[in-house]
Amino acid sequence: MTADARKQAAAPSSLRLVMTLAIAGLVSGIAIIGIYESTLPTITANKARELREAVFKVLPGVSDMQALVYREGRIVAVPKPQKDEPVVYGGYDERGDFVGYAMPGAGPGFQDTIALLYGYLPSRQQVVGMEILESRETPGLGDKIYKDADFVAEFSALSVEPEIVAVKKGTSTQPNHVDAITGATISAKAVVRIINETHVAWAEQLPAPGTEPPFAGEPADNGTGQ
Amino acid sequence: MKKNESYEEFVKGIWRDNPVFVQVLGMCPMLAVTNSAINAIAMGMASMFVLVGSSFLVSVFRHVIPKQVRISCFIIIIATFVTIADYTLLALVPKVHKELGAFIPLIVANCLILGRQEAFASRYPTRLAVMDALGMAGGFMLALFSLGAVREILGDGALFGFRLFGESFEPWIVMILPPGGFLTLGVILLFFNWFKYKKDEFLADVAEAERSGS
Amino acid sequence: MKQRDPDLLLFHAPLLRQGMTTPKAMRDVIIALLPATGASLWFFGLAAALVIGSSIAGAVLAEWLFADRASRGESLRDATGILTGLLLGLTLPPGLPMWMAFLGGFVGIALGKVIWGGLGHNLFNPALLGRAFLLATFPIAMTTWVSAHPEGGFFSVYAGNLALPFMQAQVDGVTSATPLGLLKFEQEVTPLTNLMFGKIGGSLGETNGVLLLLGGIYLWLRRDLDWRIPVGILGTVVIFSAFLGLFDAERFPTPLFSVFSGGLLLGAIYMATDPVTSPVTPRGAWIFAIGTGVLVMLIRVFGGLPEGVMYAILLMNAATPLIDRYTQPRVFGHGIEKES
Amino acid sequence: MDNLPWIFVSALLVNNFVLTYFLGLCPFLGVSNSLETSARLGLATTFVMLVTAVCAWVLNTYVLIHAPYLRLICFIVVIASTVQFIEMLIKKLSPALFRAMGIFLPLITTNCAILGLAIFATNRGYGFVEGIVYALGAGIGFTLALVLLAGLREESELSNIPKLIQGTAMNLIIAGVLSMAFMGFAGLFSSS
Repeated sequence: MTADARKQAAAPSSLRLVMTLAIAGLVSGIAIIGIYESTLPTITANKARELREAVFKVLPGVSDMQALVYREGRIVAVPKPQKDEPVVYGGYDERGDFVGYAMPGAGPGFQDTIALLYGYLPSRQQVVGMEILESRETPGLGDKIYKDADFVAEFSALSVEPEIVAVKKGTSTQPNHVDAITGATISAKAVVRIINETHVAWAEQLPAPGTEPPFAGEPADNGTGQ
Repeated sequence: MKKNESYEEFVKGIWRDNPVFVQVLGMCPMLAVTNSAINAIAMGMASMFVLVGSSFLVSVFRHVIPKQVRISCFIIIIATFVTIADYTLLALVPKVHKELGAFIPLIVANCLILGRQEAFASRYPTRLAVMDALGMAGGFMLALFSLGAVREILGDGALFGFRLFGESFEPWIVMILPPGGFLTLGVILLFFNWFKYKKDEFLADVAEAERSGS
Repeated sequence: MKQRDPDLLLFHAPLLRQGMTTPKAMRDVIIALLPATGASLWFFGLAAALVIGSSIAGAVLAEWLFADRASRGESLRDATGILTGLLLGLTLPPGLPMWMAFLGGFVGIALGKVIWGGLGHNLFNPALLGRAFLLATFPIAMTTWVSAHPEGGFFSVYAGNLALPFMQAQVDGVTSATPLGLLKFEQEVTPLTNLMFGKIGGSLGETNGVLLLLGGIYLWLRRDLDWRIPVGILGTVVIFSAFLGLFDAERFPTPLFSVFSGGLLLGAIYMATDPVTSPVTPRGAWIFAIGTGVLVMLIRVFGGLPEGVMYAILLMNAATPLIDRYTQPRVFGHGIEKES
Repeated sequence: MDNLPWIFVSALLVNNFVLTYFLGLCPFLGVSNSLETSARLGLATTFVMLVTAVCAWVLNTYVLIHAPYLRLICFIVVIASTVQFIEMLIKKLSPALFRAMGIFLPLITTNCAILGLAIFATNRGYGFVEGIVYALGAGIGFTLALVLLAGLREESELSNIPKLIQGTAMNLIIAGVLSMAFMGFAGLFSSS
């Protein structure tokens, strides 16, 4: 209560209190907007570069990409997808011909959500590359889903019809079989499940092979063009 | 005398009043990001930037800010610095930012930072406030680093990514997992207690000897 | 720290069950475990002796190092350190490097017992704490199961056993998954007779269910054991499995498979019954047992790991103070008691 | 993309806020000396988490989509004022509840678990229902960890723990063991 008494003694007007807060808020707002604006180009460029690198990694032979979304019953190229809108990336070769899709997927893993990107060739119904974007799987075990080159290589020519199956290491016989990781079966199966689920989710929406949207001619939303 | 005073403010945070080992503050970022030495240092730097920056501002404006709204003002100041740190790290070192993830915004909720504003920066001249903030942040960094180093050395057989023991070292994976954070800090605190206990014992012995001597 | 603790028994729960903390009870448990230990030697040869010996050595060394001068040696006489080491050893895979087994015993006693003030005060079962630490620390070595009957007879050891301290274990040529792992990851069911008599991959002590049961009966006859806990755990597991079997007999394990696979018998009879870390009242013991059984099945069937006995018991150890509180009607918990 | 049961179990057990994300450690280490207090603080926190999840969703959907850089400041201001508001509301509506819960509310403002919840839910792009389920799981998980620790601490106070270890060091080691035991839940319901 002594603190109250002291406050009473100095009691500044409520106008002054509001003014102080308002000025603090204003200055803080200006500072935040300043730093946001000045770092935004670098951040978006970084993100776009990371995305491009990932897409090029999972889709061999691709030199350009654009974002594709499903709107009004068909897949269209958009410069900037809306927030929360499901998106895939179309990969195009040097002549601007369509090569395949890079499809992002996510789902629960052993420890936490696993987010990944995989390359898909609709003409061959094959997965041709896979990259883990985010995971908190156990170091030394579950993290082999991206640290074990052999496991990642399993996804370089993999049929998705019928769905991918993870089998015990060394027993894969079919084109849709993946050798699971010894000791980290759950993580390996999670990767497979995420790809299967993503594939099923998009299967109906992707256009027939050969009718993919052409490359729009300008770089997709990669931040460099602002 | 003046010089000693600010030196004193600096040193107390590093050792005697170490925010983590002695005052047990700021535990959340402490444990969450110390699975490697580099993450620990990055978190320490970000916290130091926020703490020193806000201490400076709070101290400069300590006569201007009315008591009634001081906490709100402190929080606005701290949150601003944290946002600046967040975006700067994201722009300059995206890899580190990804590792630290959501724990950079959580610096705001680090009780150490708000605590220093309330207990020190809002009452003392700017020079002392900055020295105090530097000392506290240095102590925090020291704690983060020692925890991060121990966890990375045992958990990964490396320090700052350099392998220390050769390829066939068997890493203690638990150390970079959450339980390892709790256990390592628990054991470090244990050593601190033991050290204090021994020191007290030693001082008591010395006092005893002096008394019997005189 | 300086005073001995003669008042050890004056204020702690084990008081209610007399005889449980004496060397006699410890020796009984060790005797009860001898057949199973013998079986592990039979199946895995010298390797079993090396692993169990190392974990006992680690446990005893920790006891010795951290005991204060006055009570040093006491714990060796009452054999608790040896028992912890033996129990831990029986839960380890046969091909584990000796240094890891040693570390497990050491950590189990240091973190599981010494820091709580020694015998009768630990909050968690020290052997299981040591194992949980090892499993979190060396997940690969701790889940690499070598086949029983090493090629070269009794005196051959696995390459992994002899790994230098802090160095990786060499991987042995022939590995075999545990029955639970086979069921979970390959949908392969192991025949029951193999489960009961030990022709399976698994930890040293869990391969021969029948001998573990015999030891349990011996302990029960000697009144060293609260029968409610093993009966409650096994009963819950049987009912849970039978219930799941109603839905999908193919996918879920049968009740007998559940009982004889993994470390359930070892855990239910020898670890969950540790009087210090389980509830004191009969009703508390039932709650504890049912909780453990449910957690075991939850982790085995719905979790990411094939086996969950160790985690189930540790979690129920953590809940034991709460159970104790709410099962002592006079002190606390009106109304809440009906929940059980 | 994440299913609701998994979100709940994940926040409750597999990725328990206290034991794997180290959020809310101040109350976890500070208040957990009594079972009763812990349970109440846990419930109060759960309640505030639910309200925060709703607020975070509203902010994310209507405000921050235009000004993402204001996220942190908005969250903090909203959490602090919500807690104040709830405090006043409870005081008016139910003095009994206020006596039971009220003193903990100011404590919750500085609990990083609340801010963490808002940030994590945003980062994961949770919608309204997902956010609520996440908050419920996180809150109950926080309460569970708090109550377990409180029980163990009360138990250990009855024994003669060496002086060296008493206090924070011991609490951290108990928390470490709990965290290790919770590792058993990894992968729970993730494959269903």
